[in-house]
Amino acid sequence: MAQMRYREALNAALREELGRDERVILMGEDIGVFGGAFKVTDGLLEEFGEKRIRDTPISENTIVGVGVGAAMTGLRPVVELMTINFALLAFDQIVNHAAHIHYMFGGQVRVPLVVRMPQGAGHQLGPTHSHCLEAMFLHVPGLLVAVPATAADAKGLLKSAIREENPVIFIEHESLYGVRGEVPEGEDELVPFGLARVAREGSDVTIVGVSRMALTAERAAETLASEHGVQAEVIDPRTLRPLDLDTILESVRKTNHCVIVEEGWPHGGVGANLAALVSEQAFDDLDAPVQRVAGADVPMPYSKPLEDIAYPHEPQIVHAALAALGTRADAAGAQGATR
Amino acid sequence: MAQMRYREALNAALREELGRDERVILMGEDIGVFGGAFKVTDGLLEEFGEKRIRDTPISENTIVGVGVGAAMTGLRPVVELMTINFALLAFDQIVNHAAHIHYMFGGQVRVPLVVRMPQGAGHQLGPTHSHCLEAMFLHVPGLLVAVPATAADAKGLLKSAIREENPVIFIEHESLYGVRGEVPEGEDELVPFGLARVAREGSDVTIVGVSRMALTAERAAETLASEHGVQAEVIDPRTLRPLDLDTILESVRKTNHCVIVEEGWPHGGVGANLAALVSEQAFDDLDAPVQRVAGADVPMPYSKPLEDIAYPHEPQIVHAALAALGTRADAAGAQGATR
Amino acid sequence: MASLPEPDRTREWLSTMTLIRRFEERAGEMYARAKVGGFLHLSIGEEATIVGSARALRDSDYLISTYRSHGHALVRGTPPENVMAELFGRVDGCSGGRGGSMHMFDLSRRFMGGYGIVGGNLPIAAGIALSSDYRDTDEVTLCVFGDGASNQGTFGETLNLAALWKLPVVFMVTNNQFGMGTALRRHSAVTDLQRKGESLGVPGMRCDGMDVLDTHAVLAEAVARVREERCPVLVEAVTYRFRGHSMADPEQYRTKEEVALWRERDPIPAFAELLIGEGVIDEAERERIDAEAIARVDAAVEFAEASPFPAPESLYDDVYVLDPNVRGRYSAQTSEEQANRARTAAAAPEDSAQAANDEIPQQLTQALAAGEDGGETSATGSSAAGSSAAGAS
Amino acid sequence: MASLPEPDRTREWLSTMTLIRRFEERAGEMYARAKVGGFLHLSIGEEATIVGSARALRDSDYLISTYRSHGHALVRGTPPENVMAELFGRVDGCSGGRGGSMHMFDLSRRFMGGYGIVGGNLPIAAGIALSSDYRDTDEVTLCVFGDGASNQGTFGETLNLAALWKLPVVFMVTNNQFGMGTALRRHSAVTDLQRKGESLGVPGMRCDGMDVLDTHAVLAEAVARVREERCPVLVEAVTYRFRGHSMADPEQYRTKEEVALWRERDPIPAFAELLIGEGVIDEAERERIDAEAIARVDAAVEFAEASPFPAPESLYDDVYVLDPNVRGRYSAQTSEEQANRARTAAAAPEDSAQAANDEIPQQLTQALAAGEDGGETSATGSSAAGSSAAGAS
Ligand SMILES: Cc1ncc(C[n+]2csc(CCOP(=O)(O)OP(=O)(O)O)c2C)c(N)n1
Ligand SMILES: Cc1ncc(C[n+]2csc(CCOP(=O)(O)OP(=O)(O)O)c2C)c(N)n1
Ligand SMILES: [Mg+2]
Ligand SMILES: [Mg+2]
Repeated sequence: MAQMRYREALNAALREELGRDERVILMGEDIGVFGGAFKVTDGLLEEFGEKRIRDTPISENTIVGVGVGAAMTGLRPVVELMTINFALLAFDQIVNHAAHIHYMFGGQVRVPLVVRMPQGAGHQLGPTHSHCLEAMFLHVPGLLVAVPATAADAKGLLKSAIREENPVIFIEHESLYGVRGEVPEGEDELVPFGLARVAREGSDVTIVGVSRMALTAERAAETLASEHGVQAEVIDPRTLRPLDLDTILESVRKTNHCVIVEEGWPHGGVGANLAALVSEQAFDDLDAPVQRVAGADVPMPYSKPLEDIAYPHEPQIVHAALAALGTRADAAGAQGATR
Repeated sequence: MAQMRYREALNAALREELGRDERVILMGEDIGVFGGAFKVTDGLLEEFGEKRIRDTPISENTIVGVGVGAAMTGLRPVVELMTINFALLAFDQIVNHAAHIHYMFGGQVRVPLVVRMPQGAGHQLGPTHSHCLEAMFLHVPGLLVAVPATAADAKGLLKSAIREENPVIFIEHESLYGVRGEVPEGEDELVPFGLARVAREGSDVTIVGVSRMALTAERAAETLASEHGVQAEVIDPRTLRPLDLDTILESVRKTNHCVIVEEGWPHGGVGANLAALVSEQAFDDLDAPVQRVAGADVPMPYSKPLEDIAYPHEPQIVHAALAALGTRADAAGAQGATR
Repeated sequence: MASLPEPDRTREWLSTMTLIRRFEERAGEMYARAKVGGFLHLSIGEEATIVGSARALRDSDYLISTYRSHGHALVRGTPPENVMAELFGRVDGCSGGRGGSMHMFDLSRRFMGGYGIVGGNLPIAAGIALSSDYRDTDEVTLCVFGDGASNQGTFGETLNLAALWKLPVVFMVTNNQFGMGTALRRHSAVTDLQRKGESLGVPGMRCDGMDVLDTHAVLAEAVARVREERCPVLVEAVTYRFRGHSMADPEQYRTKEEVALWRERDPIPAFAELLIGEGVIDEAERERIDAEAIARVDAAVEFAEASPFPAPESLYDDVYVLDPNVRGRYSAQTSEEQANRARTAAAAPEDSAQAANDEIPQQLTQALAAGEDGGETSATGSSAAGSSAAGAS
Repeated sequence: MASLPEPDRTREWLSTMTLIRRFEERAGEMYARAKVGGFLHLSIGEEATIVGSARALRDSDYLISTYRSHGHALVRGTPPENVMAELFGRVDGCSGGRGGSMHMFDLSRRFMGGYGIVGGNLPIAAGIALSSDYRDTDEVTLCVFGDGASNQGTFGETLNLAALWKLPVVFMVTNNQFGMGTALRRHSAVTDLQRKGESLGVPGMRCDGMDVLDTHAVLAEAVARVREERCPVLVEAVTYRFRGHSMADPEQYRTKEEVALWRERDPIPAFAELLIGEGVIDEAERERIDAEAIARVDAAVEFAEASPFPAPESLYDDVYVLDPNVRGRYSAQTSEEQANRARTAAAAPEDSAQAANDEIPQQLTQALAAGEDGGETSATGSSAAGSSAAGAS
């Protein structure tokens, strides 16, 4: 185990995979000479040269499309979009092309492409620079979607993503780049897709946290334990496609209460998707409605006090968990043990 | 009341609003000389001239952006994207610009823009031409989203959309253009946003059908009544933003069972959003899990027999409704009347 | 006009142009008989552009096209049987029935696909070319698109990037005078399309797309230049679409007279007569070529008819390359039935076709060794008219 | 160089350039002191480009910019108080604290915004120009963007459309030699940026963006031509960004020597010395101008500090223009509390500012009548340095 920042873990994953497989190339705006807007690719140009670490013009849709074409012909491109907000310019290549080519050409060709980008609020970047868009990507069949929250997962999942045969949308988080964590060492320490991480065990309520919210949920769980005597089980799905729904369902079957925490917009968000799945598939096990904690349904404002209340923090999660459990208490009081 | 096709109803709405308000202009690929890929704009060039009915180059992102700029400076542009699939090229202007400008500039300026486009499968257009993307749009605060299923709603909602102060994503359906219906006559016959249509009353199960699926749900309800003695209430939300959730919740409180039918992909779809809302807000009223009927989680295949099974038809809806009710029966048997 | 190429080649060009024509005429009939669904975009009138350009390529070069690409599949050697089966939506279609007319594909012949999104194929072409260069091959990619596509954002983005990165792509704009119902001068401020890359660092050339000889000569020069200099070139092929944009086109945007005028320049009779005039073929051979094309198309229809529709159980195949070790669900459809299908699929053995593009690097080394001194190949063309229809590619 | 414009004008130009410089220097300090958050992109070094171009406009013309737009707000006359308050995220910010540095806006002065998305403002500019033409005015739109933005798809799309539709837009590419850390020759195949519109039907011009006189002269010509001919023009302003791309930029992509070389051409001292040499101002006046600018910036900081943060209850304001008759929920947030807030908002009376752009057509008719024979106006500029700070716009 080594201590490293999330950013360094990503850098290590890229370095190792570049070293391991010469089909891997990196493309993106300012990833080379500048070292990456968030320094994730720092030092890679020096180590691997211009042929493999390619600065691109500002042309998001085309950069992704170049990745698609290169992936179709034997390379394993990793495209960095500077932030997820700019991915909106590349939706055509991502959805109509990367996601569909394998299927629409009858399985003849694969698109082993990784599109990496950070999302998230918290740095006062305002309405055009703070989106969380995992929900738009997880909607699309053909894409895999990873949302690592820890340094270890950042490294292990990125390595898996690069070795994947499917196009992967790899969503990092701007606020996590500087966060340290233990990271297993070794070339082949992968984190598999489709395996949730149980960040904390507990018996009273299941809290599912997506992307950065997995960490916020963990902190909320500590507070729930220390201040309210509530043992929360915290689950980080890590990938939204494939989705380890079973781990979530098993937990809900145990706790009978569920809170889902996401940073993005609530309508049609990843939380709605998970809440729908849990409500349907653990219907008889739920003692209270699934509680969703989501970002505010607004474009992200710049002003600090507004931004602060526009995405979830620990107290909202604690509150939601207590509300979920409170419902149980009420129900127990009012209707007896039948619910 | 006049009998007209959905396509003609849209055409009438455009004609009336063009006649009524000279700030209204139309832009889009082949909407003028060609008369529109689906003939919705047929005859408008002849009637209103090139200044108001503008054929554009194939440049989706820019066409929408031109609409944004024109809307910010006093016009009321209606942009046609030939189909929703091509909107993926325009997501930046739609999300980062049209949706956010009013908010991010502190309310100083409005963007009364309508982006019209048809969605949907059924014509063997294959993976790049058959998407249903309402879920991606309803996710975004700042946008209104309309999904008319009948000729009357097509006309009434489009007129409302053009008079709206907010940007509207107006989603038509390729398979509905030829469908006839009764349409109220009169310049000011509007259908308001945010008011669901109860297409059929019933007491046993609530079926919410989105876009074309509202009609499929109505047919399924007939079958449920005639063959299974089940009285389904069919609700067409008509607009997904604003959302008339109350009408849906009231119905579910009455029927205690809910089925949601959408044509698009199931993960993070409009169905997941509605199922999450219903499950949360009518938790105590639901006797069985909300059933979702959705399109298959695949890019739409071209081949007819595959396409046919890749989006919902009547039988699946009937089946889902019976499954919902069957669960009630089971539960009643196993647990008594408490659930 | 340069002196006539060898008789075998010109004959093959005429044969292939004729095959494409007859194929598409029949496809149109099959559409009218509802054997073919969706959109059907015919390139009738554009055959000289298709054949003249594709024959400037080696087998190891790549061709990438649009939704108007039956001719491109055929000229690369995809058997008409498989192209027709694709139109019929059958398992033996060159995209397994998944893509239809707009999404033809044949990896084995380096026909890198037809794409339904206007302008969508340009970045992909640049990516393919990047890959060629990365592997130190001298492959060239020919990227074909329409006059209307030259207004799409990807055009400027991709040409700039290709010029900057010195990517070996021939961008060929098939100027058939219209983007759907919008005439060139109504959609593009600059109508001299060969110039449309100048501001992007991509030099332009033009050919008479109604003349297979001129098209071939200009494209051969362009391909040679790109192969040598490893820099992109833009070629405008001036041609005309004789038929509607797709099958449902009332063609109100042009006059019958205009169409008639262009039809007088029909590239197939023009070239046939030239070959007769030059003594390369005689009238009888011309008729034989036509009869052969018709017979081949008959066989294609028969084959397509006989080919089964994809089984319903195949609906979820190839959405993903499934990894049986993955615990999570690729697809968490809500019904048990569907969820199970997605799960079972995950456990299924790998489809061998899926390994195809992993093999490309090796394939390439071999192809290159073989192709380097082989110059242009027309073998694919004749095999297209000769070989029997294999499976889905 | 043309003969010097009237002294009042050149003095105002120097004042405004100085104000922008002092404003941004202070903004940088405030950023270091965490009074300002987010990204802060300074245009220090580019003031001649900003002032020279904007002063070629009438008040009735539109200006639209990027995320590097403090100078553009100031030059249009937005009080520094409101610009600084926006940076501080306060209610009196020119975007109500919602936009921040990257999203400045001032409808009343026809500053149509800064935009965080590279290339995002080009189509919007074309739409504004369309609207000007539709209303039969002779307004011009100046659309400013960077060298890096010229590679974005919207550049090709919008220039083609503007040329085709004959829209009155001056596209000005501020060539400050870099798109972030990527030097011009590493991101654009054609580095002679004035030529980048030729293939799109948009003629090019170039100015020395370090020289306010040359910039003004060229832009005045461009604006006059566009106003007259109702056709777009592309102007390249050659300049240099003295500071990092934003505040967190180690600047490893360029040498200190290169920066120093360009700094020798600092447009503000250069112009001040020229005016002194020509006897328009003297050294004392130069100092007074600087002192005034500093004082104005002091006042702006004071104003911003005193302005309150937006109230938490305002979070949901202006996401929508709410219609109180609507039954459905604009926002169905899951918590009761939130849902109620969204509902209540729906019932709230309309914000008067929201009526602003409905009034544009009328506004315009008036402005036009006034502006038609008014020629260029510099009044906004001096009022910027003189008026007291009004409310949020
Ligand atoms: C992005 C996108 N926008 C619009 C369409 C609809 N469409 C299909 S073909 C076409 C015209 C294209 O014209 P051109 O590029 O000249 O090619 P041609 O059809 O003439 O071969 C249009 C607008 C599309 N398929 N994709
Ligand atoms: C679509 C998009 N892609 C990337 C970015 C990140 N980004 C911000 S500024 C910038 C460089 C732009 O360079 P240029 O257009 O020359 O303008 P300058 O910053 O030099 O004024 C980049 C890449 C962005 N904001 N938007
Ligand atoms: Mg064309
Ligand atoms: Mg720049």
